[in-house]
Amino acid sequence: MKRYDLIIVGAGPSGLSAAVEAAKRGLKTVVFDENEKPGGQLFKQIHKFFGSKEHKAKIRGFVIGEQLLKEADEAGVEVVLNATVIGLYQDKEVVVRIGEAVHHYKGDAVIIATGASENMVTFEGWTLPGVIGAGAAQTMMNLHGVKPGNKVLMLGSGNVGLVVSFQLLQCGCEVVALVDAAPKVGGYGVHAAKVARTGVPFYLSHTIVKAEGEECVTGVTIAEVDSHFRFIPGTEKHFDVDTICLAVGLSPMSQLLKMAGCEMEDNPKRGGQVPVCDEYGRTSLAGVFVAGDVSGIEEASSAMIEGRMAGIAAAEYLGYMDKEEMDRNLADLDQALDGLRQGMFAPKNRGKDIETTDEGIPVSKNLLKHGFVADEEIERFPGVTHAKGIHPVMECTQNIPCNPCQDACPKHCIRIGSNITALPAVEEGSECVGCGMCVASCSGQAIFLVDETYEEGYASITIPYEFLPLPVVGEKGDALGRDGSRVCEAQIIGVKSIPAFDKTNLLTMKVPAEYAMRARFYKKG
Amino acid sequence: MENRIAEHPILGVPEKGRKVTFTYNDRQVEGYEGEPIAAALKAAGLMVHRYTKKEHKPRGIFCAIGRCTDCVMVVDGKPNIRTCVTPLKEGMKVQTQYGVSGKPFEEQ
Amino acid sequence: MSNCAEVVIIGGGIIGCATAYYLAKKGTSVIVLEGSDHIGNGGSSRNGGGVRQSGRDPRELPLVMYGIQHYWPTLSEELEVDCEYHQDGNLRLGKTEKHLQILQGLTDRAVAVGLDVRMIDGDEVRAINPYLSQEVIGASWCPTDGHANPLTTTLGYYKMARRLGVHFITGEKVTGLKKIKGKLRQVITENTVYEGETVVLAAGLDSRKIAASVGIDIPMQAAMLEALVTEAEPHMFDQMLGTAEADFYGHQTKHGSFVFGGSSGLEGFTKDNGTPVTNSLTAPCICRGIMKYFPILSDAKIVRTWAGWMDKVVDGVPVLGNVEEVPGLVLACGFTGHGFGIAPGAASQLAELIVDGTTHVDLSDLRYDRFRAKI
Amino acid sequence: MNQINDRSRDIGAFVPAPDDDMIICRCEEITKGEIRKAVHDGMFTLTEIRRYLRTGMGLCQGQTCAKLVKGIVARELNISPAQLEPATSRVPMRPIEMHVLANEGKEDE
Repeated sequence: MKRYDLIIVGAGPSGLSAAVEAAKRGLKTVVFDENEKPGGQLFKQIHKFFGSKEHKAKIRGFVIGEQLLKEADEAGVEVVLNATVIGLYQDKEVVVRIGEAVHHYKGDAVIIATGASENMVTFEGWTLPGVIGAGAAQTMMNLHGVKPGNKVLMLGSGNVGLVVSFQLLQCGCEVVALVDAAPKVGGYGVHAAKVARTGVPFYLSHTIVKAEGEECVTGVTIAEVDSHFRFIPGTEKHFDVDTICLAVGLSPMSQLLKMAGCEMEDNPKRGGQVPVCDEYGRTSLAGVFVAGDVSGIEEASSAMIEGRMAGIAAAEYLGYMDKEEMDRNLADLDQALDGLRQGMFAPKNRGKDIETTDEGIPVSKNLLKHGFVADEEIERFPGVTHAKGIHPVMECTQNIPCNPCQDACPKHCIRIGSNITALPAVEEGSECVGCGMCVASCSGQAIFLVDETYEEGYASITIPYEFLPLPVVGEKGDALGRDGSRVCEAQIIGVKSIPAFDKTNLLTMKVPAEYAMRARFYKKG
Repeated sequence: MENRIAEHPILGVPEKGRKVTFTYNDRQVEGYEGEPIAAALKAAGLMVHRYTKKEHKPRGIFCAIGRCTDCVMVVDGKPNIRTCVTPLKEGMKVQTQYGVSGKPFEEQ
Repeated sequence: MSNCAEVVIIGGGIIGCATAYYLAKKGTSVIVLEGSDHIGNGGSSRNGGGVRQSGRDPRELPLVMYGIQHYWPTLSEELEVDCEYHQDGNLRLGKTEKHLQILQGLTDRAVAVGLDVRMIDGDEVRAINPYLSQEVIGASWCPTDGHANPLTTTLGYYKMARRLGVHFITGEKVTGLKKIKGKLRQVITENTVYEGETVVLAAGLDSRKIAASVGIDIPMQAAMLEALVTEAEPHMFDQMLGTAEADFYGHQTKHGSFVFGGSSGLEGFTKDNGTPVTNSLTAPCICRGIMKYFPILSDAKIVRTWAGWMDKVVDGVPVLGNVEEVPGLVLACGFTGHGFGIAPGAASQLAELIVDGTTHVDLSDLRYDRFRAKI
Repeated sequence: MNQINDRSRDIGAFVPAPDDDMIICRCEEITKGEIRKAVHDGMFTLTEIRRYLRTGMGLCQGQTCAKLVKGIVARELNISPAQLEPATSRVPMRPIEMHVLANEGKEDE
């Protein structure tokens, strides 16, 4: 039987990362993936990632995917696509369907990096065509260039629901509402804010009563729920939609491990049925490792680090490095992973009610309830200041592990400090030149350049803009507030798109001065 | 094809294979070679892939990655083909699936 | 709840559940102890669903015939569950002259016990089942054989027995038996002790170890069997199928899927890691076997494969009935991979034996003390 | 891991609910009411539910409904879903045509 040092199942962020580390140490490594294209979900992630440099922050997911593939290729990893692993048998035998045959392989070590599958919820009509998973929407629009629908209702306010809503808007769909049964927005506030400011209404403490339609979805009714998630009669709201998108969480896809006889546990904190494993992915079966979402739902950024860890642990297991070297390698990765697992959304804070930021500032209640920071709340955050002339306004109000803005400014106007989750603040005495690098580098699209004294009676506001068609200088339209409602007329006075912005265009609009701190989006009139 | 994204602000103009024609039941439909059958149907606004065996209810795309198997259809005479992961080819014969058959229930 | 009952049954498979049901119907109080977490977790849920007389050893044939005459046809109504029983015959297929000789031998022995079974040629076979390939040159044909759904049947017996007040406890592993004043009385588990006037040992393979605690040995050992199921297909045929060489056996279910069991030839020596784990070589081998007989199924998709340990007795038939040396002990084990179809017959007779002291079918050929050296 | 499970313990009577006709297992079209009734018929484990009703036995092999069924059964038994062991995962992880499974690749391929 053909034998490899290391067989990896899944060519997503964690699997490829593991392969790179292992192959670099000399392990004969193969990666099997059932999909036609490698990279897993990275190729559907078109937004810029959070984190810091070592986490590939401000790089778009699909670009990270391309980089990983190149790394794997250079390290000599064999990546086999359209290769469906149908079973993990005794003695680490992996049976793979490739084309019209099944092949048997043995690995001295095996890393399972199969990722996650989507959770679903039930409601009347949930089986109708037009009710789809958020992953399906991403696949259709970002991989196949097909709009998932024209009028869409999104259920789920976690990061997936928020990010996919934004992607739907980007490909030209109308998102009629973002709904979640929870009383608070589950995902990052900045993701919510960039959706809300385009005019998408958020309905927290609401869920779907029924999908309507005979042959396919033609409408949806939602209603408010009480604290026990029971519908409150009389609160029903109807929307005409052709698509209902479900983004209600992920579950580890751990079936191969269960089949192989790994000790498993049901761990709600990790998203469901997961193998019992240590921090480097070692399972109860000697030589079988796990990495990424299959061992607990997190972000692609952490999956990549976990993958590297498992790759290194496998190299040590097979004698390709000694324990000392492994410990040294792992220590660096530990630190990187730890960096990502900080802040309000850290795994340890899941389910907790956080009232104030690390800086002691009360969090925005409006952001949690409606998806945007209210005008009267915004001024209390350290990134929001007033200055003469052009200056950055950073509407970053939650402690999340992300700091590209700090490095983006050539004039060092922005300070986060060594604590990656600290809120960005304006460095006193620094001088903004209005280059816009911070605006384009902010993965949360939460930085704006504001010149409150642009012209007599007028302010200029530079916003990140990732939609088509791109407005042209001189055109007039509406400036929208953080809540997506019209605040005033706006005129486009600048459109800037340079390669360094990586497709985040900078739109500068002129608005009456009194709206300088309220206008945050532009809509063609 | 109104459901196609002509140009995407981040991804640009989608890369597609050559244009091909296939049949959906008795109808000629255009799509691009190599894309999933389901994507071509979706682009053409065709939502119903099959009717279920017990309750005869319509189903369509649900997960789009080959897991849920809701999007199965009869393709070139074979039932239960996951259209979301089956590449489109010129001249393919794609039929609505009724239960496990290409024949409507009243003819089964 | 009390740890005492008139009868304690060890093993919550179809034999245990069905015996409990027939006992409860006679008004007997019963406790059923199942070592695993699930009812019917051994062969009861892992077999191919055959309800078959042909091909059986003449010693157990009367028992299965009794069940087919008296219980199977009305079992769905009785258990209030769809047992999916089909009595549409069994074809045991042959492709070579040697196969036909094997089939002839089996047929002759069954006819001698009064079973309606006969040899038919290839064309007759295809008249019954037009999907079979031309390679098939003959078969034994038993029109009163059939198949059923082992999952719903087993759980149906459980459901009805439970409804009649039988006390089931799962996850209760029996470690031994104990005689009190010369009569078997106690069943000792990892957690507690149960008491009964009669103890029925229906724990499949585990029965050997348990029986050893009262000095009884049943010469049986583990052998692994595997099976697979396809996606639903349009309805094709209703017969139960087997082959002379046992390449595969199975049927199309009501659901439309095909359930086939089979072997790779390696299972006699399968590594035992404690749980039934499929061997990577077996399912492909079963598929190749099936495709020779049914080329039309080559595009059918396999959705699941599974394995199970069978309790294989040295002479291939179960051990049933009282043990005089250990008064109070009733054995019901060693069904050797064909315990499903025979279960209603066997269980009903055990219930008669325990309550009435006599049975409609003579069980004496299946006694525990039948085993002899070859010379 | 085996756990003592008394199948005669009182879980209350089956009470019909308005959403009993909601499809839970999309492949096999099994409803919430059928699942809840099965629990009251004694099917206390996900494996038994699966064998009794066919939930998760269809084409997708429970990829979509496993967690939903688990939640329903747990609620009916008044226990936490984490206490219910999921049904066994079995080969193949994706449906595979008989002629493909039968065709074992050669070593050098």
